[in-house]
Amino acid sequence: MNAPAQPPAAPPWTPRIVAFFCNWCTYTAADLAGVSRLKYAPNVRVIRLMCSGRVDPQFILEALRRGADGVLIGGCHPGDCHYVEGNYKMLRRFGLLQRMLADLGIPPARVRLEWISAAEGERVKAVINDMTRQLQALGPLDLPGKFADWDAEIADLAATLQTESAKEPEATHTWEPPKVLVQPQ
Amino acid sequence: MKFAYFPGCSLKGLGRAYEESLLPVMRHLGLELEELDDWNCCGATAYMAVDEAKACVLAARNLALAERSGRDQLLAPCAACYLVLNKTKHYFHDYPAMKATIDRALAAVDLAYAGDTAVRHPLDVLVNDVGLDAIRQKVVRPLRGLKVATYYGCQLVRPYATFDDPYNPVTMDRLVEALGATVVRYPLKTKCCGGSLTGTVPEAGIRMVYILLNEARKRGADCLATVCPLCQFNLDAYHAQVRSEYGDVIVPTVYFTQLMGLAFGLPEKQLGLHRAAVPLRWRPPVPEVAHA
Amino acid sequence: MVSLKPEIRIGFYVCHCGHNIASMVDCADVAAYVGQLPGVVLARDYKYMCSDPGQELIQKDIAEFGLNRVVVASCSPLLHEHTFRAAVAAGGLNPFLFHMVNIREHASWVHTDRAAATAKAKVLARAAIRRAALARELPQRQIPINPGVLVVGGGIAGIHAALTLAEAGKHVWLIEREASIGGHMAKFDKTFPTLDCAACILTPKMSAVGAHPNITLWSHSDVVQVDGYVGNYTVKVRRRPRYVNEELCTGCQECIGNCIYKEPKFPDEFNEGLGKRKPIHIPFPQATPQVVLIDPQVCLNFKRGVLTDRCKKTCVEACGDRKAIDFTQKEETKEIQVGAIIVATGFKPFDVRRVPQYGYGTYPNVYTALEVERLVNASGPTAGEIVLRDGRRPSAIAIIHCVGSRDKKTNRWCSRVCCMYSMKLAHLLKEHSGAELYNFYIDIRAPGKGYEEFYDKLNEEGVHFIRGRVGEVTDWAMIPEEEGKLVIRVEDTLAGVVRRIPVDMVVLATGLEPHADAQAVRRLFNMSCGTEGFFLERHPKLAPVSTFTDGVYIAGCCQGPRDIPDTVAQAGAAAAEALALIDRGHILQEPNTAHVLADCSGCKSCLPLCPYTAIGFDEATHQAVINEALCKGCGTCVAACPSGSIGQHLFEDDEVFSEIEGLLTADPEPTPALAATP
Amino acid sequence: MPRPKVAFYWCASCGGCEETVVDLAEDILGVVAQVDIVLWPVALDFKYHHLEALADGEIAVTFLNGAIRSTEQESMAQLLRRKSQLLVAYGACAHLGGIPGLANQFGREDILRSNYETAPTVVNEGKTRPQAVTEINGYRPHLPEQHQVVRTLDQVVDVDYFLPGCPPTPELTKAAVAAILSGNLPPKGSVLAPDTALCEACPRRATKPADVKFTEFRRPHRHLLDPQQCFLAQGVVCLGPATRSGCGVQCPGGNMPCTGCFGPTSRVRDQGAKILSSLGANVAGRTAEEIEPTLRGIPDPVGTFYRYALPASLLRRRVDIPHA
Repeated sequence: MNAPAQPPAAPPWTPRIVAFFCNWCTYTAADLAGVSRLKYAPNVRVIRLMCSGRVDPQFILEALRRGADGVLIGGCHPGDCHYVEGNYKMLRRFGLLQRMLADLGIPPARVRLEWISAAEGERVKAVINDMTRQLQALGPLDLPGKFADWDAEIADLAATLQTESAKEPEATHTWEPPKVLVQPQ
Repeated sequence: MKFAYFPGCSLKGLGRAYEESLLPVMRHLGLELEELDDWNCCGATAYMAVDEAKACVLAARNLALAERSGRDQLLAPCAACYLVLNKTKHYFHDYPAMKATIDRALAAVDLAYAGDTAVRHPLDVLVNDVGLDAIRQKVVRPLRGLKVATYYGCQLVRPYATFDDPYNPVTMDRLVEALGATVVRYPLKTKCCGGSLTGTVPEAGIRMVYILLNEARKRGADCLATVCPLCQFNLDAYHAQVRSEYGDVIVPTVYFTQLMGLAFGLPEKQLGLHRAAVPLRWRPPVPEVAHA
Repeated sequence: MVSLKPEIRIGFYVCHCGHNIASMVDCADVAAYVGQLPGVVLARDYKYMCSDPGQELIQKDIAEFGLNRVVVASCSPLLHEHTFRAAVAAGGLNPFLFHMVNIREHASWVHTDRAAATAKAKVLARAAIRRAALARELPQRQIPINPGVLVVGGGIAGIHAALTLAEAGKHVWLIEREASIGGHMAKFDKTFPTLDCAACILTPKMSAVGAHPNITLWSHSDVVQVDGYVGNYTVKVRRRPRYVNEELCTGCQECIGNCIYKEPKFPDEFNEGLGKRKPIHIPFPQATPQVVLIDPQVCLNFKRGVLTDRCKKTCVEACGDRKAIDFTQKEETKEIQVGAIIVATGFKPFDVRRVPQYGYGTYPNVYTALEVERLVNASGPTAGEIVLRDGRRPSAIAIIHCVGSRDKKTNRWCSRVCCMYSMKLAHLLKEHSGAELYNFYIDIRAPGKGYEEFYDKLNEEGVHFIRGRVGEVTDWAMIPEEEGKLVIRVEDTLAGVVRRIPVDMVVLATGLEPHADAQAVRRLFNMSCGTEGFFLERHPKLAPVSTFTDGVYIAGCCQGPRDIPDTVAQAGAAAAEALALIDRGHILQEPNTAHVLADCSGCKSCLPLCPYTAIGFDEATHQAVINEALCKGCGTCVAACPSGSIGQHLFEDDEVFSEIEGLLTADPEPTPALAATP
Repeated sequence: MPRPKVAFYWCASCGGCEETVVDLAEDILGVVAQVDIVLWPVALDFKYHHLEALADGEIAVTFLNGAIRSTEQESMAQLLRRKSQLLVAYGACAHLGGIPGLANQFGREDILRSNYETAPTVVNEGKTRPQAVTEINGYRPHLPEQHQVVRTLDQVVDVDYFLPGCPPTPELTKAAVAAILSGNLPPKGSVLAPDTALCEACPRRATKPADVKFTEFRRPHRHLLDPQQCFLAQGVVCLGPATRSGCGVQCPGGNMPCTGCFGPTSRVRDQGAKILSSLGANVAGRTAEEIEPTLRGIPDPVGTFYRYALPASLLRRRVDIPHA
């Protein structure tokens, strides 16, 4: 590769998808897609969990907050869960989570739950491509950027007050739970 | 149930007996047909062969009109119209380029097509929506003794097998049996009727007509029942040519709606049976009045 | 942000996998990028990490550089995680301080843009590095294995597997749905290409099963429930009543001779309905077990399956002192404990009524291949004479290949055996009837030992081969010679003409399909199915008889169409896999179990969520307790604990959070030094 | 030895936290005797310049309650941070954003329009709104401006300790003051309450069966609630399992379910997501059609699960509000 003379223009924006795939069905299906050399968009980054039932809604929010434009959850088809019914538990959370996300301004298309069996490599490809297309149409979610925008009002004020020791808030700063428990006596 | 109704050119012309029998039969079963206002050519026949995109645009205008009429189902009795309208709907959904062409063309005349209207054939509606039980209840003069070869032609179940098997459709068989007639096994039920060959390469077209008529006769059919005006025309109008080539083979060809009308006891004048070159002379027996 | 403790020393390795990864991912660039991440002591790229030198490299580095975490970016962890864990353990590290990144199946093989694939590999590696920093040492747990094996299905696959295991001294329960074992092979006349008699080679094996002290054979039975896990399965088997006591019946069949029905009257399943049987019957002469059974649907002593006691019971009289006939027999459910399961449930022939254009059911002289197997069989309904349903003898016979195979409208797959069995039937039919034989084929597939030679032999015998998919079988005669015949309409694609060929008999070479209840069986054993419904092997090449459930193996046509030699080979392989498992005596359990933290508040939210009832409630401490022996590691309770008081080894919250964070911090640019390299 | 200087301040809050200080009753006298109160606007009249006159770090500890939603609150938080050795976020609003934090579901413009124009009780024909700077009779009075986003205290300045609760109980307050005065301090950043969920202390815990499956969520104002039985066993949403203990189980004691004011345990990053996960997973039903009617019993998931903790949640607020 030759170093370009000019710094290259920023590549066009493409969505970032974090996927949580269950070990037994969807992760295996993604492996099958690979073995079958199916081609799909490179926008997805897969995290392997043992079961879709392990997908803590906190993981989904964390992914969005860290800059994912969409989150894909893949589990076994209803009735096929390796752990009998972990996927039902995910399904039960999912409707409520979608409603809550909608109330917080995140459209349903950004968080998707799909049942993909170990044999459905084609479906992995189709879902990822489809979701990439949908997110492309929705545009960036960019929560880190939004957090920085929101917190600009703090930084601006600090500047006008010239409180030189004022703490600059971190762009993605949120409340972190403290580490130690205290029992009051 | 209310349907938008697309008659197409045939049902206003050579195939008017089809419309004449269809409308009273549907009305008799409580189905309302509302003829599409300002409909145009469906796009079949030569259009489709010359310029597929233009043919689809023609069909799409009718689909758009149907949507504008507020009916979600469009009834197309002519098998050719039925196929082209269905094909256009499929192309619209499957091929973005065709969708763009259609959108552009319709926009030029302030129309739009969303792609939702269901295109239905009356045979499908009668058997699968109305149901054979409801039809049986309306039969007052069962077609007892009439042997019918059901003939579906090429377009009704192919390539879109929307409501029946593409190789061995049986919907009309079940309907005709519900009317009290006997269906003869007719292996040529989806073979070509000759289509436009009767006009362009007559020796081939006439031979096809002969094969269909002859097989029906061999199997003891009193008539052929069709769903398509072109089939009816080909099988009906060329008896003389068949005779001069192959000898006399006389089998009348009727629309399935005409058989329904007969069984329902509708006035014969309404059914257009007289319009055929080789009309069906057979009439269902008048049921005996039960004496106390 | 996770603070990396100073003692974290990660070694990172990116595998080229020959060209598999290296062709689409710049491995050196990935290594250079990861090398600069906090906590990474060294980062290397290497041609084949899973090779011995690759593994030795890791071990040497652990010693030399004091590595205490190892991350390998290569193929799927489902393929090689155990390899690298073992390598790391041999190097002296706890195996669970290893983490794997999948940049082959999930990157190099599925993307087409090298820059994008490389960037993705870096991101995945970065996430793994963050996660690995949090990895904890975990103990490896061993669980003993029950040495018994369940074999489901008594066709040639199940028979061969059961005998192999029994010979090795393992106890086998062989469960068969039909009244006799033997499966489809028992119905075949001859086997291709050697034309040896199927019964002659199969029946000795059937008898061996019946007589083997290590085999418990339960026919006329179904597996209804499977619980437990590898090494420790509890299986419930329903034994349907045959109304004949298996222990007392000697197989003398005097009862059949004395049945109140003097003549056989009911369609005989074994002969595909071409022959007749009585209500009390034995499926076929060599049936195993040699025990008769009564069909309560037609026996006069029952009415629609319900006992009426209205028959004279001449069969009971004939049985006499043996008292084997028992009309009061009830369905029984038995429970057995096994360590491994072999599923060999076979196939279902394609239902030819789905292709109405071939006229099966309309024209009596259209046959399925399996019917013809019985028709040409000397012990079949016509004693091997080719007599058609209408009593005629054929002078021309058509065999239509690929019925329900290689067809988008029915089944897309090639059924693998039809070409060969069609040729076998052509040979046999010609031999038995002297008729002209026409094969209509798409391609002749004869890839086996002696198979192509068999095709040559048939050509020499004068059997006709016409290349073309048959359009229809019709009785529409166009010329006098066709009257009364079945006409094959076909495009002869070699001659380039549409032909009409009149014949007397048509044989449909039906394809092989999964059983109608394959989905239910799959769920029973917690297996996966391909989209077409055949059971899915763990790996198409390297684990062809394993499934995704440990301890459950598959053999024969339930995994996909195959011929007898391949089926037997596969059954042997499945038996060997089961033996290897059992003889190890124990299994190592993945330590991904859930555990309750000290701060559990006792809210009981987790209790109903566990499908294995692994979570109990300690009334003394008022806290949930997890029985790690029962926990299978799904993590559902972990996700649902409202106060975050349940953890999961290998999948702790902080590990997953760090992985998410690693995936999403700003995407890496190409490492500058390397990007500039020409 | 001079007595340590102590400050109390309130930002976006209801005043309830100040009440708690008063609720210390006679115990407050002991505290007052040991400290020198340099700022307590609710009780005593101090001015900004009194505060500004103090040296940096001169105040030993500041208890600040209320969320930060205006420029004045922000600058006071920063000023107090600078002047104090210890800054304690006092109460749910400073800790998690609290009830004012629910405003993060809306944009500032929506809120101002509602409050000054469209609310049914408002008569404001001129649509007058408070202005940051106005010109009146030659004077230019300044008013604080409202932020777009409601924040927890630690999203604006560095916080040493958190006292949770709406409001914190007198007992927790006393314990905290005692710990500070004695110098016996836990690690910085600690929440000064137990790290176990409320059920641990709830007298109803024993009445919860092991197999609660939700087929219906019942809302407390529409049903007569059993005074002894676990609320979840009655099908009533209770945030106790997802909420820190330490409040004295006051709401369940008053026959009302916990609404979560103490916030999550240290092991949880997002209180709402966790209780959603737990309640959701335990709903009966296997298809979306079976599950949905049950979940409809929670008509406002954000308001239910993040009643006190929306600004502290992972998403912080409704994310699609344009700033105006």
